[in-house]
Amino acid sequence: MKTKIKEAKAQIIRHQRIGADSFRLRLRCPEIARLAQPGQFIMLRISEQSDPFLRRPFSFSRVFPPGEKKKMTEEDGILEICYKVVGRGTSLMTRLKEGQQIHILGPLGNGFWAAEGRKQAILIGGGIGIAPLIPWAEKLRRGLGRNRASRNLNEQSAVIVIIGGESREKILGVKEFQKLDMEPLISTEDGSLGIPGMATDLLERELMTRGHASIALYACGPMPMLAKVAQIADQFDLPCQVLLEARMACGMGACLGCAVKVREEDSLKISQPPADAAEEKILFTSAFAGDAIGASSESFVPDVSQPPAFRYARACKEGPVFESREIIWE
Amino acid sequence: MKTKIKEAKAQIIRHQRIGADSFRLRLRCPEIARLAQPGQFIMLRISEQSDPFLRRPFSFSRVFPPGEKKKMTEEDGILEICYKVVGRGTSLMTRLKEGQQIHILGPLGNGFWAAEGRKQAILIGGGIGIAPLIPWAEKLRRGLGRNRASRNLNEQSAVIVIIGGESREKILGVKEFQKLDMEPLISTEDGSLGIPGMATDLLERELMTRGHASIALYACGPMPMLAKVAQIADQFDLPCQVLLEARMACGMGACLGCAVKVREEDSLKISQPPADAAEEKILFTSAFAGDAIGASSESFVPDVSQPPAFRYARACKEGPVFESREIIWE
Amino acid sequence: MKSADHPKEGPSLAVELGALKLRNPVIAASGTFGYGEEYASLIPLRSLGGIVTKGLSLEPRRGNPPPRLAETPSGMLNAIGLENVGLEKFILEKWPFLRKASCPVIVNIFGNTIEEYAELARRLADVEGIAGLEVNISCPNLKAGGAIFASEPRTVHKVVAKIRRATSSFLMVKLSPNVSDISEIAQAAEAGGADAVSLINTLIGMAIDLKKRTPLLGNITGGLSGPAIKPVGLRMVWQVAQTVHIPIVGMGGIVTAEDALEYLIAGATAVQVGSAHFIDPRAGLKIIDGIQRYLQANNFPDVASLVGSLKIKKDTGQPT
Amino acid sequence: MKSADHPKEGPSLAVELGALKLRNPVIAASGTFGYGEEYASLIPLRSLGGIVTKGLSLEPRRGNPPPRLAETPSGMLNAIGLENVGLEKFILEKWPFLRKASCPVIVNIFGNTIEEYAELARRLADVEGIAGLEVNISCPNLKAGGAIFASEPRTVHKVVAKIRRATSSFLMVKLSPNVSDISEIAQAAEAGGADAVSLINTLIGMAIDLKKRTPLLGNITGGLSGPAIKPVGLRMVWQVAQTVHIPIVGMGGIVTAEDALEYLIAGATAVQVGSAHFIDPRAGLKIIDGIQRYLQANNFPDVASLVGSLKIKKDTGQPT
Ligand SMILES: Cc1cc2nc3c(=O)[nH]c(=O)nc-3n(C[C@H](O)[C@H](O)[C@H](O)COP(=O)(O)OP(=O)(O)OC[C@H]3O[C@@H](n4cnc5c(N)ncnc54)[C@H](O)[C@@H]3O)c2cc1C
Ligand SMILES: Cc1cc2nc3c(=O)[nH]c(=O)nc-3n(C[C@H](O)[C@H](O)[C@H](O)COP(=O)(O)OP(=O)(O)OC[C@H]3O[C@@H](n4cnc5c(N)ncnc54)[C@H](O)[C@@H]3O)c2cc1C
Ligand SMILES: Cc1cc2nc3c(=O)[nH]c(=O)nc-3n(C[C@H](O)[C@H](O)[C@H](O)COP(=O)(O)O)c2cc1C
Ligand SMILES: Cc1cc2nc3c(=O)[nH]c(=O)nc-3n(C[C@H](O)[C@H](O)[C@H](O)COP(=O)(O)O)c2cc1C
Ligand code: FES
Ligand code: FES
Repeated sequence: MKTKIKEAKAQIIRHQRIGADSFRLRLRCPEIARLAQPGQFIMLRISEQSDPFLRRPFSFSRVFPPGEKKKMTEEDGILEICYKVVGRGTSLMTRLKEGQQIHILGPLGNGFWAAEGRKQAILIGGGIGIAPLIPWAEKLRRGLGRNRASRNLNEQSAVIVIIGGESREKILGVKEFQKLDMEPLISTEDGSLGIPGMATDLLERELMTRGHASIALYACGPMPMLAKVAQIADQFDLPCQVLLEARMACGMGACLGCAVKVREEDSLKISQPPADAAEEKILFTSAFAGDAIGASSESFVPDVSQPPAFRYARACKEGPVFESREIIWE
Repeated sequence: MKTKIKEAKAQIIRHQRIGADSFRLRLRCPEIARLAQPGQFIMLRISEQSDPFLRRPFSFSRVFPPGEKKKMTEEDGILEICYKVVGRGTSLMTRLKEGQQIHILGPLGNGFWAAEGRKQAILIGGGIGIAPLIPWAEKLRRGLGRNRASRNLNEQSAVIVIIGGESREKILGVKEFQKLDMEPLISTEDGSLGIPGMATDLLERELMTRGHASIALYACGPMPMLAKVAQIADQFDLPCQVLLEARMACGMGACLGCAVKVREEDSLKISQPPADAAEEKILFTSAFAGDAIGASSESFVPDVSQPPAFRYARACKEGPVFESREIIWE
Repeated sequence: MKSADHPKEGPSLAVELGALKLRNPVIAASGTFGYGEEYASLIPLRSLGGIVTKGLSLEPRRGNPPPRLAETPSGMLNAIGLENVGLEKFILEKWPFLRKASCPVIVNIFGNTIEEYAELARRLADVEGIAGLEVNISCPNLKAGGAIFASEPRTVHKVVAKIRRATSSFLMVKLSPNVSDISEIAQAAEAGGADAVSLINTLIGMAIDLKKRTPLLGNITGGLSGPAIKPVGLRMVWQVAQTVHIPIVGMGGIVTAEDALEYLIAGATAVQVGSAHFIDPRAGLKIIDGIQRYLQANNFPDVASLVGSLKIKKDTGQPT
Repeated sequence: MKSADHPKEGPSLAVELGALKLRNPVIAASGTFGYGEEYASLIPLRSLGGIVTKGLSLEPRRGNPPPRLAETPSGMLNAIGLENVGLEKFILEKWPFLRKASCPVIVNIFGNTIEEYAELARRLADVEGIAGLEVNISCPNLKAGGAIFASEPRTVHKVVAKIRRATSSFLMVKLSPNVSDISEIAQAAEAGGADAVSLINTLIGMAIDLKKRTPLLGNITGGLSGPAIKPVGLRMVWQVAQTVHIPIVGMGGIVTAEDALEYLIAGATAVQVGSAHFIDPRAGLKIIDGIQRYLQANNFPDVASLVGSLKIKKDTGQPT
């Protein structure tokens, strides 16, 4: 899924609160919008000043064109992201004004792909993590041959959506899925909406109550949720894609900053001298001793007692969507 | 002229372009406005982010209350500054919106004072430097017993204002002085308004054509202009106050950053060992040699051949208004 | 202010730097808070954990030619050149006010020779009410000859030992970050008899005026301070905390309570707030309040139990 | 782009680093530009003065556990841990693309021992088309034992001399800023036979997660880069320019043409652009254009005449 990456100015068409601490940005940026796929993301430049310094990654929450049209329409130049205010950058983003221009880089990474031979999809999103699943639901729906205009779906929908969150105000995306004629299942930890409990409980219940031979899972949300989803996928032996978040600098595979620990058959080939070996030959250190905690705790001597072999993948380029079985969950 | 300093939020009442690259900010801030004097200034915080880091100093361009009223009125809580866009901070300031709140610190420093026994004042301002002279003109006018309501002044006004600038667009404040019934004399370097040439030429001409026994000068503008005004003041033996700009961090006398070289009878008392003396006793250096250019170039050995004795004054606290003769112009 | 005035209400903010007891761990840093009087009209000085005065030498110093300041990304350069009123005038004109500040006042000192340091320490020992000394061995603006002082463990040990003999006051040694190995310098100070170390002083930096093609500072180079240097200060404090047994006072780029908390968790018993005063004179007070709130929210009984509480995992690797 | 493609139109941007000739003085810094291919779809690589590849070791390296990045005021910390594909895979999989970049490609190398450095240099000498080597003696993430390497003039001299004997390629030594005296390190590199020095690598820094009370970086400490460190880099370049006779390549916090111009005026013959690529992939190109415009506006015939043009006044004191 090799894509062209563009750096472009985008105009803010609409900036809207969509939840207690969540917002939606609708941007006009034909260069990037025309290439965007569900699960891919952009890096957004917060400020023209040098602080905050880094761009911030956000997934597409809506992707145009939904169909494979020949001619670009006005709509096709538009993309959307949803963001939750969690820190300094996202706080500053709330001040962005409609009409303003911002710099974005994208589309980045690999999006979701249709799991081979699976007719049913369960999409499970926690909090703001539901955002990238909206365009994926839309694409799946079309991919599965359903007409966009057809209404009145029965419960046996080919796409099931599960939305979880702490409380009612943290449940996002319900309307968007309803517009796609999908009625999401909802769970909240405090029981203020839908079924009380975790989204993953709902997932297990769904899997238990239906034949799941042909199901694929697609998940996005907090790490503990994703780890749990991965575990459930293993248990039910289902293909499962997860969209992972990692701290990023470049967003395009150049800095190696967004490391994600993944299984690697090959990884025994990657060797590194043990940190305390061959002392007389060793010249380097950082400016102080006693800090060999990070790197040296990895074992580089092939060691069968310590499965699995691993390497670090770049979330921005090899992900952010991974097959859940690839990931080493810790 | 000891003043109380306040740190306060100020609301932007009006933000207005007043020239090609100059703006006026009208702020509501009763705590600071009620104490403000012409020639004093505020330190304005540009950003809540850490970049740009420092506050920026700006002189009051209007000061309330103009009279010594007993009761505070709405108007009394208001102050104004004018600024010219010169760098990063002032560029960012242009984005300030009416209604927004900003942090200011003030009133800072010593303002202008009425030169003893002088009935006539010539105010000379270059470019944005005219701004602090507006409230001073107003105060002088009142101090000289003129009724604010009286119109139709003759040319022999007790306050003469000279405004200089590169070109027509750089001439600021004309209307403000006219509102005070003063008709400023104008010079532009390119001749696009008023008399072609430098403001200081105009000053010399004025001084040549009138008896100047009772004149005091008050000046603000670029350093070369101020140096020239100081020289003219010497030549005509007139008292002269100049408002000096220096880079500032604290604005309140604490950091010693805003040093201005001034004459000091006492300064031979301040001694410093010559940088290369007593080598065996000397332990310190910055991390590299060969950089003894700064400090060591000052002579600390009393040396009569090198007049005048000097010390560094803090522009923010001992100034920014100085008697021009105090300053060592270099 | 409430929290600072009534520490009884919540977790205790009191800390001890050896024998020196502070109401709270937030101290105003040398050179950024003048002689206290400048800020007294804006904030109640007694709310602070302490004040460190502008670097003091035996004789008055004029300081460097202007410009002395330059702004840099998230920070600033200064090249004041240790201008100060000199010992005599300090005692006569500055000390009477500071004495009444009702918060511990630490006097920052520097000399051109080891003897000058000792002399300063001796003479200040006679001044009543001084809470202690901070010995600046690290000012980047001070230049006087050949050897590099602040980066030589041996000379650091020597000067500290000499001062130690000259005074029984609380003795804190302020370290320069412009060194290859901060730990060995801190150890030298400890071995010399320091009661505490404070770090970091400014990093040596420079800026250029592109229009004139001259240095922006009259002194060419200057000391970098402000948020830009926080990661370096924090790293050095953590590093020194692994090697010395005396209390550490951390500083460098502290603007918010969060910044201060990072330093405490890394191992600083107290912190100093410097350049932040320039952008917010109330920075110190806000930091005190913020620390109080953090302790409360995280159920710490006192600030001391937070100090050095950084958890280091053996393998911190995680998928994201 | 115009200016970069048609240098004839205005002042010449060409510079020489000893025998290595560059179209213009703007080079992409190691570790921030991958192996070139990542940025190739966004900018014409041939417009750059050069590219330095990610640090290369004999064997592939996995790098440090995540998190590897943290944002800091006007900068960032990284603790990649020198992850790289290793020499073999570099030559097989990365070099074919880079060779066609039609701009000089400098290979950044590091080893765990002097022998590894020499071995790398030797084996890269056989690879056709490599413009030169940049020897990283300064990565703060590399840890392997006792002695402090990058801050010891003697060991620096030794490793450089050994590499010098192993290759006749253009040899640039990249210096660490985490040292007491950068000048003596630069001199050691020069004496060892370096054709140029490049500086600065990252400052060692740290950041703490207040919620978890753990280091933000998997490796605890990391390298600070970005605008925050510009004053330090500029100071060190100026300082080194006073002491060595080989060309200097300056870096640290360069984001705009103004930043680059400061470095050139301070004495750098060329500059490297690092973290700026993360916030603007076109940063390098914009800087080239900006330098061109500055030269034109200030009537410089070429960039070489700007290099080291800093004017130092004997007495820079002025009233304001
Ligand atoms: C591929 C990808 C897609 C994402 N999509 C979305 C989305 O659609 N909506 C949404 O709300 N959030 C999304 N995130 C998370 C989002 O990037 C962070 O919430 C955001 O960067 C936080 O910035 P901040 O300045 O507010 O937080 P701060 O904590 O102040 O940020 C400091 C630094 O840490 C990084 N950081 C902090 N939290 C995260 C995180 N969870 N993931 C990655 N980097 C982080 C920041 O980017 C920044 O570099 C996505 C992350 C990734 C990697
Ligand atoms: C007492 C005083 C009163 C002033 N009154 C006014 C006024 O009424 N209107 C007005 O337009 N300007 C005034 N100035 C100048 C004004 O402070 C500067 O133009 C402004 O700080 C430039 O900021 P910048 O970020 O745009 O420039 P930058 O060059 O980006 O600023 C970088 C740093 O240098 C400082 N600096 C740059 N130029 C000056 C300067 N000329 N004087 C002092 N510091 C400077 C900045 O404050 C900042 O710290 C005054 C200065 C002083 C000292
Ligand atoms: C303007 C200024 C003057 C300073 N003067 C001194 C001084 O006289 N003695 C000293 O030990 N440190 C001095 N410092 C260093 C500070 O005390 C502090 O170590 C440094 O600024 C880092 O902290 P910060 O980032 O919070 O400012 C000065 C700093 C500044 C900004
Ligand atoms: C993510 C990252 C990875 C880096 N990797 C290397 C490296 O492998 N080898 C090296 O010599 N320098 C490396 N550096 C240092 C840069 O080349 C450069 O010296 C430093 O970042 C300062 O420049 P800047 O402020 O422009 O980024 C790396 C820097 C960053 C930010
Ligand atoms: S963010 Fe740079 S490689 Fe992924
Ligand atoms: S600006 Fe700090 S003393 Fe004047």
